[in-house]
Amino acid sequence: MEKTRTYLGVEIKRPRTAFFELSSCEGCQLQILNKEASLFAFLDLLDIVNFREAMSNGSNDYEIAFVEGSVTRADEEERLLKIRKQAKTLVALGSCACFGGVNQLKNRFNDLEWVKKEVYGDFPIETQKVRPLSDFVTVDLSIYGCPIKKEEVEEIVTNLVLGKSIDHPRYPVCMECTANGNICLFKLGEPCLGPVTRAGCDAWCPNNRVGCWGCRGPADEANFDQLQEIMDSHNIPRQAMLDRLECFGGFSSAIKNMSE
Amino acid sequence: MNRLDFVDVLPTQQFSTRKSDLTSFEYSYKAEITSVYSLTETEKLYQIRIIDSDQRRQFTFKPGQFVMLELPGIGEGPFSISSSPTRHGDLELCIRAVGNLTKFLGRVPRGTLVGISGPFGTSFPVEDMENSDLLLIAGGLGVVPLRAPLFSVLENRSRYKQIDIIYGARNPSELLFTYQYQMWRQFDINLEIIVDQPDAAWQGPVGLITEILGERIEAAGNDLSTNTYAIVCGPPVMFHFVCDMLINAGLPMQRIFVSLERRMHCGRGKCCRCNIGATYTCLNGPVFDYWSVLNMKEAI
Amino acid sequence: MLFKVFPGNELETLYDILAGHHLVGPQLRGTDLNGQELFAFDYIHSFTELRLDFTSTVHSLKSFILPPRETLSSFTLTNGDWEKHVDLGIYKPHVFFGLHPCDINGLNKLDKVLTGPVYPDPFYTGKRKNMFIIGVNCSPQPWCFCKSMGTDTVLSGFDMFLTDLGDRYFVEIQSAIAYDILTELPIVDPTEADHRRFVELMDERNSKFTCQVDNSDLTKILDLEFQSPVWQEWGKKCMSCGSCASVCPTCYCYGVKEFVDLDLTNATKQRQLYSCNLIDFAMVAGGHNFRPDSASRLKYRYYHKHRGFQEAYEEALCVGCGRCGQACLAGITVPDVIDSVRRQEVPK
Amino acid sequence: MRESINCDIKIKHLTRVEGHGNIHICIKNGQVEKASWDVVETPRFFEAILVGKHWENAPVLCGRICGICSISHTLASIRAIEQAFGMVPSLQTERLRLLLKHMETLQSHILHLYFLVAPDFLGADSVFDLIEPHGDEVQRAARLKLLANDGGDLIGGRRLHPTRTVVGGFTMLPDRAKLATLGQRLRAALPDLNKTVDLFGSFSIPDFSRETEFVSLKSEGNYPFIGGQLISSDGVLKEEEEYLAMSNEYMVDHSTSKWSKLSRPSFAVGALARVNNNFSALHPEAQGIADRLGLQPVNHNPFMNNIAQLVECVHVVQDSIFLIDELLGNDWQETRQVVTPTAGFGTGAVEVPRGLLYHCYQFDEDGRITKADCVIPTSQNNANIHYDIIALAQKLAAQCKDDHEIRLLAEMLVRAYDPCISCSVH
Ligand SMILES: Cc1cc2nc3c(=O)[nH]c(=O)nc-3n(C[C@H](O)[C@H](O)[C@H](O)COP(=O)(O)OP(=O)(O)OC[C@H]3O[C@@H](n4cnc5c(N)ncnc54)[C@H](O)[C@@H]3O)c2cc1C
Ligand code: SF4
Ligand code: SF4
Ligand code: SF4
Repeated sequence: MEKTRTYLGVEIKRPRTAFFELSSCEGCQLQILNKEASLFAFLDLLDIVNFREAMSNGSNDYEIAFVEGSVTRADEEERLLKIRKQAKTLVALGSCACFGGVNQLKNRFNDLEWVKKEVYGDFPIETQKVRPLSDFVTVDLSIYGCPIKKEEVEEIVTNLVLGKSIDHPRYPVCMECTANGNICLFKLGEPCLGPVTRAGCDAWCPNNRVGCWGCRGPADEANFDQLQEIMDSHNIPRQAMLDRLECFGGFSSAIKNMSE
Repeated sequence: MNRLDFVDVLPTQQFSTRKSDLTSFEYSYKAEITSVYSLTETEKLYQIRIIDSDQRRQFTFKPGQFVMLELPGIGEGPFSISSSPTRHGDLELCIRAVGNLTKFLGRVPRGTLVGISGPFGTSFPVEDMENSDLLLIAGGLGVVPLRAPLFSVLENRSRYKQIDIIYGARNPSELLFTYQYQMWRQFDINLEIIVDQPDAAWQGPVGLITEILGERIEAAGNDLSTNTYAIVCGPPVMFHFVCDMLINAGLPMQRIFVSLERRMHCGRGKCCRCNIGATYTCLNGPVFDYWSVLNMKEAI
Repeated sequence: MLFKVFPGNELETLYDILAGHHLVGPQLRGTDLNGQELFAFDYIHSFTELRLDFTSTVHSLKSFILPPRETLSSFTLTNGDWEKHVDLGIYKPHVFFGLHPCDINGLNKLDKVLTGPVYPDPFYTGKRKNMFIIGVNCSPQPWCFCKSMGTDTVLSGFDMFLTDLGDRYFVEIQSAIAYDILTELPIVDPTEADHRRFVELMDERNSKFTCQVDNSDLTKILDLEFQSPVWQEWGKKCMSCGSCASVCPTCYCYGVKEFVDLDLTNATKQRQLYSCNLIDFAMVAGGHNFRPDSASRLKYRYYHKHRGFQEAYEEALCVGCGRCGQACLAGITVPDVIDSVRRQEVPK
Repeated sequence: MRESINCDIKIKHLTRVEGHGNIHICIKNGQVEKASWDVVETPRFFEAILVGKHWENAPVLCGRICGICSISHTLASIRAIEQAFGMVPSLQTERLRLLLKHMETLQSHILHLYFLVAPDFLGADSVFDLIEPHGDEVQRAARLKLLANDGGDLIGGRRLHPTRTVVGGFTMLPDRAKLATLGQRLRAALPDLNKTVDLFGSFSIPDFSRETEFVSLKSEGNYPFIGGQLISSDGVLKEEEEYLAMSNEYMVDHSTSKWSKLSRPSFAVGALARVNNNFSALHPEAQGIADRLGLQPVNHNPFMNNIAQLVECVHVVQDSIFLIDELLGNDWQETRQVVTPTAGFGTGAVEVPRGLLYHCYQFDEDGRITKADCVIPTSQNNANIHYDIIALAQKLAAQCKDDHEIRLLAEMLVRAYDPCISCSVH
């Protein structure tokens, strides 16, 4: 039975929604099932017709597709194209889908054969360079984060259902971190990518006294030259900074520019 | 032990329109969208009526002022009042769907309740302009804030001398208020419309506003130094060209009025988003004379 | 103003009298890499937590009076109609125990904009009216340039102000409530020796200011140097992160966000403090950005604080606490910037 | 009843499990022609990714092996590093880590039992379909899960991919008042757990068993979760760093996940293995529940893994209450030790919700990883699942069950193992 709801006189439909996963830890889908206190209200907004991790007999008639994970094999590429064909709105869910995620760290080895051998020996295994969804299809909406933040997903989904525009913060994590009254981790001798990473996580890591690892990718105007200077002046090894920048894939083009 | 007494700043009064009153900050009039007309693909004209009759009677505004319109949970934004100041509390807003709030507004049906606060800002000094020639110059959506002073002037047509409206749009389909041109002309107004990208049916002039303005200035003997006022509304790029021409023709800067646009979150001189220096577009503007504009960095 | 003196060990009595209220004061938060203590204003639960000898807090006390996020109104929606509710979010007076002159001056400056005369902000005013402020004298830090801004002393905006004379406190009393509370302490009139000790201490403090800003003719210079290339240099450093505005006691810009609850029957409107350094600060509908590059935004921050505000209120919107410079990872400090604009040279 | 059955069941991307796996059962004239469990998940090559990375990257990266048991991966990674660098965590750190782990175990088991398993017993496709007819149960599951997740947030900073747990200790300690509240909430959750026991007690667990070797950590008085010796029900005993001799991974051609064997062609890890091997170390309450639900060591019915998880839920809640009391009984100590990297290797063996997990890293003198190995419980179980499927198919073929029932039971069997496939193909 479909309830029809309205908001300010505008009819609000429950969009038929599917969740899919490519190569990932499936943590972002798990986050969807978290925040139990509001889970039922959340589920009420969407008509979930396909969610393999949680349900059998999924349907392939959906309007919104949330796709978690990155593409690492030809069959995933095919699946993704199929999903794109069906979905009106394709949402990249989490950093793997948006940037390749931790998976793309294997791309840093030029020799894919070595990578295979290191893990599987001589056993034949199929894999390709890890790439984000946007390398293959048009992504209508990105939800950043490793993991995604349920609060943010709730807001985005509500806006999606209402037809409100979805604007990610353009500014870096520092803004949220300082707003939370944290003491900057650089003062405590820890590296942090807050100055260049897109906000929206409410400074999740710095709030816990852990420097940002940049899981949400770059802010709209990320000043990498200055970041490098800040790291240098705090005696943080270049490699430690690069480790963080390359961790989730969001900064791959920035790293390319930096090493040039 | 409680040594300190609690001071409540909002005692009992629920509503007030006095500018300096603390209660006026977050309070708004509830108003109903009584009709919606589509003017073009992206612009709609909304008639809005303040529900409470006392509030409606009290609501007065001056031409050029704006209101903050709020859709609960969706957004709030500044919109110029585009109707006659003599029609209390029955407002017309012409709104282009560009973003979150305005696109949602494009979907709401007649009868929807909205929040209105204001009026805010400075106005065009139409009384000062009496006994003079008027040049009303609008580009694109700029015709919207121009309509309120135009109504005021039309209602007192005899007090003004020659009135010219020069209105430019990108293409004929973007022209607003086409149904009113006839009526304006009946008031002995020179209405010149120019488009940049004509369609097959277009018969009028083609080009930029400045071309028509050039002709008009020429007709005035290249001298606007006496007895002319200009009101200029449009996108920031337009201001430079138009105002420079007017100044070159001798029109004193303090007789050129423009309406500026900025992002606004409060309309009350608090959020700082509309600031130019410490000048608030919402309090000290949106209507400025051109001298003030030149004195503000990055104003246009 | 009334001056009194009370014995140093009676401070705790003063604390005890006020402890029944929400009490905010300087607290130790940690130490930085160089072993320097870092302080924050926070709720105090016991007298020992209160560190009146603090250097300066990393963040200003803004979060208590102009919180980074604040709900302005909420809505309940039913069948096409809606009801708007406004809750100013103050329930109890707060005691602020241990504000430095710059902190109090910062509030006084905010008052100019936020408490009137046009559209006073009731959220701010409500909290402001319910503050009981105990000021305390400070010892200048290397980054403090309040003396240049004329905010090293404070004349109003507090209830009482303490100066530690060694074994006793010299107290300036500015409100009847403060006087009333102090009568529970063994207060006495200051003696001639107390006066001299006070003046000595003030001289000593004055001599400790090392950081300065030349403000003379600054409004004009800022205007004249609007196109100066130094701004580009600073712009290259700035990360557009907004930390400077976050920690600043006088920055008050904000943005508004509207939220709809998951059940679509409740909505809220929230303000979030913003910063003019953030990339989309001056973006308007249609995507036009009046200040698209970091240089123009950084310049705007100075322009607003040291020219625009000066023009409007005959004082700068800056108390010289140096917090923004301390918070800025790029090392952009007010004295350096202003100096560079004067000298047309950016320090390396 | 039919005389002899024919069927060809192919289940692609089995639902309500983590990751991607296929079941194939082909029966001709009552004879099982083929029965298999194939893991088709795409590998992500974590072991290669780690090579060349500085030690501090390992816990951050390895947590991302699995979203459900990210806390365990992080802890295993931390333990491997600490073992390599010769660090001994303080008692306080150990307690906090164990408490954090308990929160994950509780959340994972509850998620599995209610969201993934219960729909089968209640005849539904998903937990979403249970919301209306079984509102109480779903709400109860949500309550328990919320409690566990809140605990994870409080101690780890984040319920998945925790932030505060680092090599040497914690970056931040939980607020003491909140920790006390967590303790109260855990006590208050006991009735919900009892009702869960009632619910699962009312299900009829399929009658199937196949003699199996069970591998787990060895108890030293306490029910083991983090580090220690390795033991099997067939009598094998190894040290933590001899894990390779316990896991014996190898590749098979129909699976991207590795397989394992020990004394027999396959073995099992997980809740059932732990309960079987360390029954006496369970909290008495948990032992009582096990008795009530008919779980006695050594039990060889893989479907009883669900029950073993439930028994563990009771154990971890009881133990968490105890740990919180211990933590609150002492003042906070130093939170974090300084890390001094040295060349060498270290192993971290951790009992995670789905079984025994090993991380092992080799470091150079700068603390850079030169070789990494992660052995995941599900890959140790895969072979066992496979042989169980064969045995189950044979049994059902002999009983002439219909397609639908074979399909359902095969699915339920795999689900009972709670496989974490993306984890196993990391
Ligand atoms: C005095 C005054 C009078 C006005 N009068 C009228 C009028 O009569 N009619 C009229 O149609 N308009 C008028 N405007 C403009 C109108 O106020 C805006 O178009 C309207 O507020 C846009 O709101 P929105 O929510 O629809 O757009 P938004 O959603 O705010 O989007 C507008 C643009 O802003 C940008 N943007 C949005 N969100 C973000 C974000 N989070 N970060 C960065 N950038 C973002 C985008 O580029 C987008 O294109 C007036 C403005 C002023 C100041
Ligand atoms: S801790 Fe990180 S995010 Fe926070 S202010 Fe410092 S650099 Fe920015
Ligand atoms: S602080 Fe950085 S790494 Fe942490 S959640 Fe936010 S963006 Fe991701
Ligand atoms: S001046 Fe410094 S603190 Fe301010 S926005 Fe720029 S980099 Fe950030």
